[in-house]
Amino acid sequence: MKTEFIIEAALAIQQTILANESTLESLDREIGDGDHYINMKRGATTVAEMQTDLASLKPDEALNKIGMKLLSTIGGASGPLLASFFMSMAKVLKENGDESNLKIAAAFAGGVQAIIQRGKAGISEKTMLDVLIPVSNQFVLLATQNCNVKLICATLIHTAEQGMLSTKNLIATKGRAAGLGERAIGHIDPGAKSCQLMIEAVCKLILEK
Amino acid sequence: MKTEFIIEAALAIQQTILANESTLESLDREIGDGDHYINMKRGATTVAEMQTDLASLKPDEALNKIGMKLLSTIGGASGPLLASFFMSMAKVLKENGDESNLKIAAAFAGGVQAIIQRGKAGISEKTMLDVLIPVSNQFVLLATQNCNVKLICATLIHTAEQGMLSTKNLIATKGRAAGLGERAIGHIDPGAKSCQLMIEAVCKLILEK
Amino acid sequence: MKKFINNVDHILVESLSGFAKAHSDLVELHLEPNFLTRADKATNKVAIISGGGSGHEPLHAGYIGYGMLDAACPGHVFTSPTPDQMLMAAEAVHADKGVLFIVKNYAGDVMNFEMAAEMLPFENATVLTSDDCAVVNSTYTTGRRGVAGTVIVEKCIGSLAETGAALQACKALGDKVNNRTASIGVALTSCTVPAAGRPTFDISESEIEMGVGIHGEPGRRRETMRPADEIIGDCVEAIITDFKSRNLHPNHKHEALLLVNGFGATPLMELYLIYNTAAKLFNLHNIEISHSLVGNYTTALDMAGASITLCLLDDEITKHWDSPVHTAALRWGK
Amino acid sequence: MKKFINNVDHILVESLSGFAKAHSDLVELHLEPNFLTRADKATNKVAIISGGGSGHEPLHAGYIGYGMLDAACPGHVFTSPTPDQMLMAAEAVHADKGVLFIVKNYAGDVMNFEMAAEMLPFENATVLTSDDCAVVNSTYTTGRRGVAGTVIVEKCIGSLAETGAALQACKALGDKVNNRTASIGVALTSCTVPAAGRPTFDISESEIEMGVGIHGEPGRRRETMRPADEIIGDCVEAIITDFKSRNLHPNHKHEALLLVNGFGATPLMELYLIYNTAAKLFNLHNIEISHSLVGNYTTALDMAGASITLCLLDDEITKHWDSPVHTAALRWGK
Ligand SMILES: Nc1ncnc2c1ncn2[C@@H]1O[C@H](COP(=O)(O)OP(=O)(O)O)[C@@H](O)[C@H]1O
Ligand SMILES: Nc1ncnc2c1ncn2[C@@H]1O[C@H](COP(=O)(O)OP(=O)(O)O)[C@@H](O)[C@H]1O
Ligand SMILES: [Mg+2]
Ligand SMILES: [Mg+2]
Ligand SMILES: [Mg+2]
Ligand SMILES: [Mg+2]
Repeated sequence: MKTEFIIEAALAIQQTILANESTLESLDREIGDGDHYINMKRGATTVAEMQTDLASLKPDEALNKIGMKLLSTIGGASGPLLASFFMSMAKVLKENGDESNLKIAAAFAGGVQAIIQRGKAGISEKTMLDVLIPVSNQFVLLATQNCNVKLICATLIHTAEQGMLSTKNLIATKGRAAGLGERAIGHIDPGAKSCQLMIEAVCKLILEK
Repeated sequence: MKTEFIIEAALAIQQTILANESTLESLDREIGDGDHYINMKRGATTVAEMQTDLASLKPDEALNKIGMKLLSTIGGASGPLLASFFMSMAKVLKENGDESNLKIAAAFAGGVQAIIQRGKAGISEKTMLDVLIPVSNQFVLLATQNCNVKLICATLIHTAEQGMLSTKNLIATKGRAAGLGERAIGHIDPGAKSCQLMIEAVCKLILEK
Repeated sequence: MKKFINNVDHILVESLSGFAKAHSDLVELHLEPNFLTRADKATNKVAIISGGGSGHEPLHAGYIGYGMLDAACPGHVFTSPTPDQMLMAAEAVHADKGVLFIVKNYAGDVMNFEMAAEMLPFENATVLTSDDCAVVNSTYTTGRRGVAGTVIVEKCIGSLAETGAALQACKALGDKVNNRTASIGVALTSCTVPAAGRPTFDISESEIEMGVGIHGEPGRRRETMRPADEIIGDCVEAIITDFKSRNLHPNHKHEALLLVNGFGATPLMELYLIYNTAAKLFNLHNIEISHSLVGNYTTALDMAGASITLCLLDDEITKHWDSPVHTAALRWGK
Repeated sequence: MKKFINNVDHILVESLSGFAKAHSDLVELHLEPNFLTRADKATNKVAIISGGGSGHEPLHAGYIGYGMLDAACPGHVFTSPTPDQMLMAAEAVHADKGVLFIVKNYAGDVMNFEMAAEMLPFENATVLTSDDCAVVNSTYTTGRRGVAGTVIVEKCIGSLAETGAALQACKALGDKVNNRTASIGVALTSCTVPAAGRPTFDISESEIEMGVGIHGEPGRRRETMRPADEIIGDCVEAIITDFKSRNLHPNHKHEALLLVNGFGATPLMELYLIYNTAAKLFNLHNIEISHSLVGNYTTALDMAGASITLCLLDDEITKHWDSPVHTAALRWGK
């Protein structure tokens, strides 16, 4: 992984977030407090503006810097979770290196693990983890099987989508929707949606190369 | 004038006020604070409920009792003005007697005089006085000319209506609409409207006898 | 209309009962006629009584207590109280130094209080508040309404009365404060009088009513919605112009009290934003905001909007504003 | 959306600036990262810090001052603040007796404060407030939100801290108050987040949202509008049921504090009417309302609606509620 790619990915992420304003906004209005789009936009825009600062850094340094910046930028529930993801991912990359898909997958898994620890949530609690855990597992599996990067990306786009859709029929047990009980059913979790969008954007970037 | 008639008139007044809810309400919403109908209804209903208490009183005593009751019931600008009207009318009747149209006209004029003194307003200030002053003058004039009561009533209905309509194109210089300047033009004064309605109701009562 | 009410005819008494219960250490409620008095009757001072239509809470009952009012007479919503209320209140709280009525300048309030004053068997005087400068070029006093500045008048008179000052001295201070105070309000939405059940006026998403009254009466003009700084800029200009027309020329760093008052449905967040802008703009006119009050102090039921009130201080007014007060809505130093 | 704003991105800083200016005797504003501290740094006491998303004013900055908070960290509207704000605030106000964070129980607030706590180089502890009993049968703590009861927790902890008490004692009192407090809210209208520009939820003229959160999150259920007494009756029942499920059984004439809190657009007149009914109904459950607070203390921007909070008092809590406090929004005894 190159820092250049991280920057490209950051711009692609910003683009997809901005392009999905009304979706993200209404999802959080339905079962949350309506600020998820604003939070994600603030984070994505700030990272996009870091381009020049990031350019000279090593990939793990860049990811760590992004994580730290997000920590003081996003706020809300998604802020510390996404920040933890990037900081932990950076830490694993720094320790293990990034020379293979498997190492990158392991770093991704480390990031997801940090979200699990910070948020004390697991699968099927109607959060972003319903996207991130399956994607992480699939990513590690495919990388272990030595699949090529295009196949991995194509699969992960699908896995992310499945995970995102799976939140629709769940009762939330974590996050702001946890109080809703049955009323949360029928609504996709906003954090799951934004994670799916981000994963899709980055995977497409690779597929189009 | 008989107390019995005063009671009949009070009921007729209540009826016309209740029947004109939306007119009175919207007039005061347009250039006032929207409570004129509620105030008039409260007053009219309270007087209507005094029937049995009034029945045994002399006409001037009944009018005075009505005035005093209105004073503690209506509130707002119309309360003290209408209360003053009835209390002063009662006073003149008590002093002069009520055996002729002229004496009743004089008492009416005394009531109007009390409103002028209390409110420090005159003609063309876009208030109830634009109805009451012409009606009072006309009443005294016709009574002096010994006109019969039916002619008097028919004329006063017309005079009241003219007076009420005249407020439409005035700028208010007294009362709550005084701040409006040009914006008051085109709107009939709510107090003028309710006075016109009351005069009409009482005159019709006599005409139908 | 969606409101927490049971029956429009009972809203006033139910609300007053809640108020009296919540503040039983401060006030006592009397019904039929309705008035509220201090829980502990003050002695050896001028009795200060105010009142007016309800719907402007905490005005006036919220200002009963040490250093402010002795009694308040609440009328029906937006309708001035009746003379019997003032008479009974005066009877209950007067303490041989006379009674001072503080009355917002509306025809209805003026006449009802006037009739009470005429019937009152004690020495009495009246201060009319008329701080609203929304209505320009009005040669008639009736055109100038009493609005949020009334709170400042009540606070200062209340403070002076507490020192045992005479009736005429209290009246003089009240008149002075009123003469050095100007207010103007802006509505973003209408209020809804419960008994009417519908908004008093219609206003679109892109309009504001500049110079609105605290009963939702129309103001100077209907304008298009603009950024807060522009709206507040016009309000500040109106107040400065009003002071000039009254020959009040703030001198270098003249100290003033700035009251940013919410009409009932405007969040504190916006009121402080308004304060921020207004304070800056007044600075440009030689006025230094040394004292502040931000919140819902003279409301118009559920109207969204706010008013700005400026009072040019002098040593006497400052002293009486700063002195201890202990009421439901204003409390410091005690 | 019609609001007094210039630019949605500047509303927070402009409003905070106004707040700091209006209360310069009480608070000092620090920007980037944003936090507010007492104007005069307190010494020899546990530093009490709270914070959370903005839009709930006067929560939390309005409670900075003697007897309550040492600092507050405001996030964007309805978005929890970030750890750097808490770190800088703690750095500014800590006074060698440790730092106590008071945090409303929302995933975002909890996690951001947690990360700050982990990074903090001083002794610290956290009190989570979770008084909202709107959500029934929730076996997950995440389901129980911190709402208006937070004000009572902040007041009592602040009072104890002022005596020089140790960090763990302050935390213990906070936990106790939280455990003896329950709240439930009702919305008549939605709030509008400025950056979103449209109401958070749709609700018709004949509906209410029972159990709504202070961010406009959906509550227990959508219900049809009814007379106030019925709505308040359900709220009181919910609180009583909640106390029972927590094994809190008010004994004969158990003294309690009743807080009737407006969400931002509900007139005081209605809040006192609600208080009147609620106090009567609690009486029927062996509860005597000995202490009261009625007003806008934990708002949800411009939402029309209100919440009821009951805190079962004991001697310790009563003492700390009654003790002097001097903040922008709560002041007595000083
Ligand atoms: N404990 C948790 N673990 C994982 N994800 C969570 C947790 N709590 C909340 N989330 C995610 O955060 C999203 C909400 O983020 P956002 O709206 O930005 O913050 P907030 O809920 O504070 O307003 C939810 O949709 C959910 O996916
Ligand atoms: N000074 C006055 N002299 C005569 N009539 C007046 C005066 N002031 C107000 N009015 C009348 O009172 C009417 C308003 O009455 P109402 O709505 O009941 O009271 P308020 O204006 O206090 O709300 C006006 O329409 C006007 O006719
Ligand atoms: Mg959210
Ligand atoms: Mg009226
Ligand atoms: Mg009126
Ligand atoms: Mg949020």
